[in-house]
Amino acid sequence: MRTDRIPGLAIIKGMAFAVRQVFRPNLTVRYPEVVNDISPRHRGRLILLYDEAGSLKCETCFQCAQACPVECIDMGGADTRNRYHVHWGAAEQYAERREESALRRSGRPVPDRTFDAFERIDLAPLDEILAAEGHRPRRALAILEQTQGAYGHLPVAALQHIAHQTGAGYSELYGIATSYPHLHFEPAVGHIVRVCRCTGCTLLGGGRVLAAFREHLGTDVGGVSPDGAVRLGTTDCGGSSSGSPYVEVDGEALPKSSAEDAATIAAALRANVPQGEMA
Amino acid sequence: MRRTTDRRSLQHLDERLGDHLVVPAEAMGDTIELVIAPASVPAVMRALREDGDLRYELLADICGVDTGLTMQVVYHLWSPLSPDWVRVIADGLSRDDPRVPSITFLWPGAEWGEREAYDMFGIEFEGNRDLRRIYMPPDYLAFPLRKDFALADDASRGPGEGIRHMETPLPPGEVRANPVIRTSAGAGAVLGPDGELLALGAGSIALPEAPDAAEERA
Amino acid sequence: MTAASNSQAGLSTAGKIILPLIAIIVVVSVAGTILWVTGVGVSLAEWTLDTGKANIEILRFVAAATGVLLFTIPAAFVIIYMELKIIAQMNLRVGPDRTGPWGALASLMAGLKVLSKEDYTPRGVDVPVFTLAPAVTFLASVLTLLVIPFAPGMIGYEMELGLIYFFAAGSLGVIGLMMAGWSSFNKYSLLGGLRAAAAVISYELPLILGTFGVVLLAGTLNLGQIVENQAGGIWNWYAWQQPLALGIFFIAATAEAGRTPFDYTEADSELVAGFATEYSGMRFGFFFFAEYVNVFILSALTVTLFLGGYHGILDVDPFLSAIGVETPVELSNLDPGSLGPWLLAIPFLVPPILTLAIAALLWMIKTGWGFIKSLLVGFLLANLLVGAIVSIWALLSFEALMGIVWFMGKSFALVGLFVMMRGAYPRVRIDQMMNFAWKWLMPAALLNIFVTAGAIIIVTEYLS
Amino acid sequence: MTSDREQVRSLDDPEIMVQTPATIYDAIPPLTPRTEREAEFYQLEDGEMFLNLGPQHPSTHGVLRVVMKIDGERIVDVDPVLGYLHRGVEKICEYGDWHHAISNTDPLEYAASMFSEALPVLAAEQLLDLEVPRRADYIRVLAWELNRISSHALFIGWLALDLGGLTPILYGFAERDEIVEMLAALTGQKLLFNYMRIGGVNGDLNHEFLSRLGDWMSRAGEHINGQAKLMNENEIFVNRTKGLGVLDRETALGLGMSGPPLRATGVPYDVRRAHPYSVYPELEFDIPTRSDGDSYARYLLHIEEIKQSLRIIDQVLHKMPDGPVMAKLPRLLRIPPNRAFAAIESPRGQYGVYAVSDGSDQPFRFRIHDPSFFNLQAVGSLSEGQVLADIMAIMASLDPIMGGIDK
Repeated sequence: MRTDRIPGLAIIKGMAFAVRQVFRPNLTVRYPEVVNDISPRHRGRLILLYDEAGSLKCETCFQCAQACPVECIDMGGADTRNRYHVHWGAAEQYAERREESALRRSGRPVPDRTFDAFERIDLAPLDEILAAEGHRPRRALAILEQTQGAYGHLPVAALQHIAHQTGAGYSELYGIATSYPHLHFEPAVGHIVRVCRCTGCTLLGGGRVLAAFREHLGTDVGGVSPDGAVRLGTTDCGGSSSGSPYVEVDGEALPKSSAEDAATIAAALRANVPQGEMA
Repeated sequence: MRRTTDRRSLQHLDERLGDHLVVPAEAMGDTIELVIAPASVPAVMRALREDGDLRYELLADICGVDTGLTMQVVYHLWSPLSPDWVRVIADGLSRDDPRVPSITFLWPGAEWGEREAYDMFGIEFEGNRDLRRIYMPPDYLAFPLRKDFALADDASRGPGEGIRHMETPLPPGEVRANPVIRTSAGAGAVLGPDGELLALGAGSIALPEAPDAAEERA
Repeated sequence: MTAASNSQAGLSTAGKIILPLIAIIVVVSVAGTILWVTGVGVSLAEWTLDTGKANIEILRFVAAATGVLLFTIPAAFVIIYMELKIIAQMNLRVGPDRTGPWGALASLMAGLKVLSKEDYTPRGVDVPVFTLAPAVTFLASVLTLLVIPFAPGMIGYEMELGLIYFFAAGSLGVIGLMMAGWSSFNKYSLLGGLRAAAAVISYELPLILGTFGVVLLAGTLNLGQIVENQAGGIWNWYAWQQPLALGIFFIAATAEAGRTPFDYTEADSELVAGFATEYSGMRFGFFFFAEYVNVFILSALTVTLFLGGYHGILDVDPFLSAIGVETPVELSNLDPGSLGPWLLAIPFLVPPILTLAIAALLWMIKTGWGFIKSLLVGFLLANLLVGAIVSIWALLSFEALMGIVWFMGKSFALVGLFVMMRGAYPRVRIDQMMNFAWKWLMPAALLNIFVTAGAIIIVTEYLS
Repeated sequence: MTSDREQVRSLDDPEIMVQTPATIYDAIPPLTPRTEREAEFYQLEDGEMFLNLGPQHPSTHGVLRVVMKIDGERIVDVDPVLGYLHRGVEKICEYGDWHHAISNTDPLEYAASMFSEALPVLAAEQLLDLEVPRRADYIRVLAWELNRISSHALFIGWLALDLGGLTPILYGFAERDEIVEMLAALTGQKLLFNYMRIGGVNGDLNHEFLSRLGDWMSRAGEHINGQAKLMNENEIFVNRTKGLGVLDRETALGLGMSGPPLRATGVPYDVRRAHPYSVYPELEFDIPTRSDGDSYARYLLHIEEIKQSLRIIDQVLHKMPDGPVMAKLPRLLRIPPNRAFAAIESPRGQYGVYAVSDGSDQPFRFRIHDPSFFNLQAVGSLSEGQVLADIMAIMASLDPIMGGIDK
């Protein structure tokens, strides 16, 4: 039988040693007050140089990004007409694409196999939207909303085209698209009912309204009713729920909604009655 | 570079494995190189490992190589008796269906090495209990380290081809038809339309073809 | 998209808060004056007083429970700060030093951060059990403080079976751990919960058997009484009569509190975060507090049972009577007249001397403050100090003040020992731990009981 | 040759995520087992369950996923899944020239990057049959041994951290920071030094490096002795590691292991002595080995190796010749067609590279043999029947670096 020896002297010696360390000077360097001296040969500093006129010396010619052996330089630049348009990022693993735009020549994107699988969409309306927004990545949300208006939903090919044109990363746009409830990837379905779940509305009975919708629409939050007519979603009323839980059908708010008329709304939507006649 | 000092193990290897060798054993600097046909891999490796005065019991490395013409599997062994490596090259695997017997029955540790060679080159190791992809996702179709797997990203085309010539833009939807395939047949080798070798270029390292590979090609 | 906003929403946030308050104040004051004028208020007050006097016991229990609950929060903050600082010093690090002087507010900031984080309920979780688990764990560990005597008069609730109540309430905590582990839809927390169940039961036995020796000696389960028996100097503490029991109790206490080297439930390098993997926000805060309150409670119980509770090392009374101050020092019988001329000196000399002393101290220990600034802070601290001493003295009799000081000192010393063990030791494997409990701690505890019982029989029967 | 792309969707294809929201309860159908081992592993008897020691776990030393079949706390079978950190370094090295290979292999074994960047350098020199100036060789050995000590200090810290001890990791980092700041004075970087060049080293020893080295040598290994004092005889640590993950000579050789795990089983295989390179033949130091091959032996071995490295540094400082630090090399390096296998003794074992050149200035094939790739295989056989907590101790004692394993 393997008996464990009663923990003897070594444990107490270990503790004594550790306690003696308490009285030794600490090694941490308090960074903002005390700055460690950097050796003259330090190669860790990435500095963009300014010329004597005070403007940036770099003219985004990408020579450094191309020459970097480990391809760790990710650069973006604006051309003379100040459109954010040229971008050079590290190639991802093996077969990923990278936009070829050396020497500020608007090269064709190398065809990218991972996106071949999506159905082609007509990019004309999307190009108008992009031209209207001036290809500025800061306007990404406006572009996405107008694209949803034009196509009814956000096709992945459209997202890729926006990413290519404005230079914002695909994953960035995907992030923006998925973080707003009113933007969705699935092709448009009849109507969308959204119930607010903030604390105010829940106290005012939002939970019962949502339960009623779940039961009448036969689906949970985020799903589509069995006959495919209505999608149930949640939203946030931003504190403006005055007196009754905030319910929104296809974007317009419904005044004074309660659990009972949730049933009528659901039935009406399923029968595809236009919004006007609803209670 | 250290010259191979002990001639003794060179002769010993020659007469011990003579029949399997395609080319007589050759001392390249600090390594003794044996080129064998894929079929005789188990016999040669067992001999190298179990022979009393060879005792190459440590498997230093196992890897696949795609020379553009044939596939190779290269084993490096070390024995406590002599400081030199022994490099066993199983050459002449066809590029469409590369097959070689596995050596996991001698070294269980070769399992992952063979899985990596399969994952990167598509070399089938018969007898390996667990031959599946080790690095790439399970549903990945291509074999990345093969020479015909050109990186779609043009920036990765090496500076080797001299000054980087301007890319003529392709019309949209076009894919570069015949990406430059570098083979061990040396720069300037003449390749047929689907990559089969017509003439060796200068400075080729293409190994003399294994006997059976030659008839199979003829 | 913007909903119609009604009048109440038009106010600014401050408006939303102050408006209802004003309304409440107006209503209360009007109702109060009416009641007082018509005489109904007076009878109402008398009625409440009578019912209060009738069941004083319940009121006392409720007051004690809230007092204990409120005490554990600052105690937990102090212990967390001690842990951060002591382990940092052991690692040759500085530890927290940005929030407050020497990082004193670090644990408070951690508490606020945990409060502000969203406590997220992942999908697939058994919601009622998931939300109740932290409450069970925290309350189980807090309620055990009711029976611990802090000072001669100050005990939450004087129970005859104090020790049994303590272990009963204490072992509820493990149910909270299992609830957490079982209900969060995560294999790691399941393992953490199961480990908690298996290990705590196998360490509860030596913990309880370890205290039998003291109970036999003290002859009672009432913790207040046990501490009373250890009055006098350090030599009649039970630790000297029960050394083996102290060792067993301490080791079992580390396992009960889940502290390194028995850090099995929340073994971060194996089970990610053990049972608390899926918890965030204040729910995790409750588990975090429960662990540290557990550490304090177990060290407090060790002090109560073995180290003489609120009794000091030396009995102060003989010395006091030697220098003419008869004990216990009641504020009433302290005759200021007897001081004579010195009476004038006190209000004029003591404050400046104290201020200068503290200012010099602050100025010397390189806090980088100028002399004037340290003078100011010195004055402030001096007043605080004097105020505190006088007020405590006034409130309590002399030995109650000393009682609290001794009890807190010993308890926090033991907590420091727990913290240092966390810094210095690796973690014991779970089966080694169980093996150790059943094969070493249990026989030792039983042997201790047997020996103590035998000793008592011999002493009472043959020697006296 | 690659099959054309019919409608097979890759798992990380955004379209899949959008269309099929997986509800929490219907398990994603497992891939059909493709090999005999996979079929045998994905069979669950009653009472067993799969537990993912997932890619994101506090003690997997990087991005490694170990699918464990556990029965309660006891591990029945283990299947490590690699590839989460695979960057295709070998493919990228084939597309950069020989000098690029140095920067590409630098981040492979990032805890001791002086060794991983020496691979392309030694390979190219062997292919070119190039004679490196002796001073450059001595500086290389100095840099290697310093980096070995800093890597071993980290190993001891990680082993203690995986067993729950909080203090040794800080002492390990204290020792490592001193060494790494010294190397930063020499090479300019703290983690990925990028200091080796084909034909020599990037810069000669400068005053700041020598002065820091001088005052460090006086208290070299002081923090590591602190770690040893805290852990060597500590019963809790000894019980957790002694007799755990025992490897005998045959299985270790069979698995192709190298480095401390192999030497702990008694095989004195150290590339510095087995296949001498650089100036190691002129230095005398011995190769510590143990015989019982468990985690505790591997831990003690690391401490003895640190003492040997200190001995080597002393000798190198005394014998340091003067002269140039770089050999003459053409700007555009085209290596004639050749094959070479260059190996180096890194803190984790035999780190080798099989380089094939074809006359152009790009490597034709650049195969990297990483020691922890083969050492990690031992986790499979060692952890059957152990408790869940033990697999941490076993993996920590094998000291895997995922950057090198996944290449």
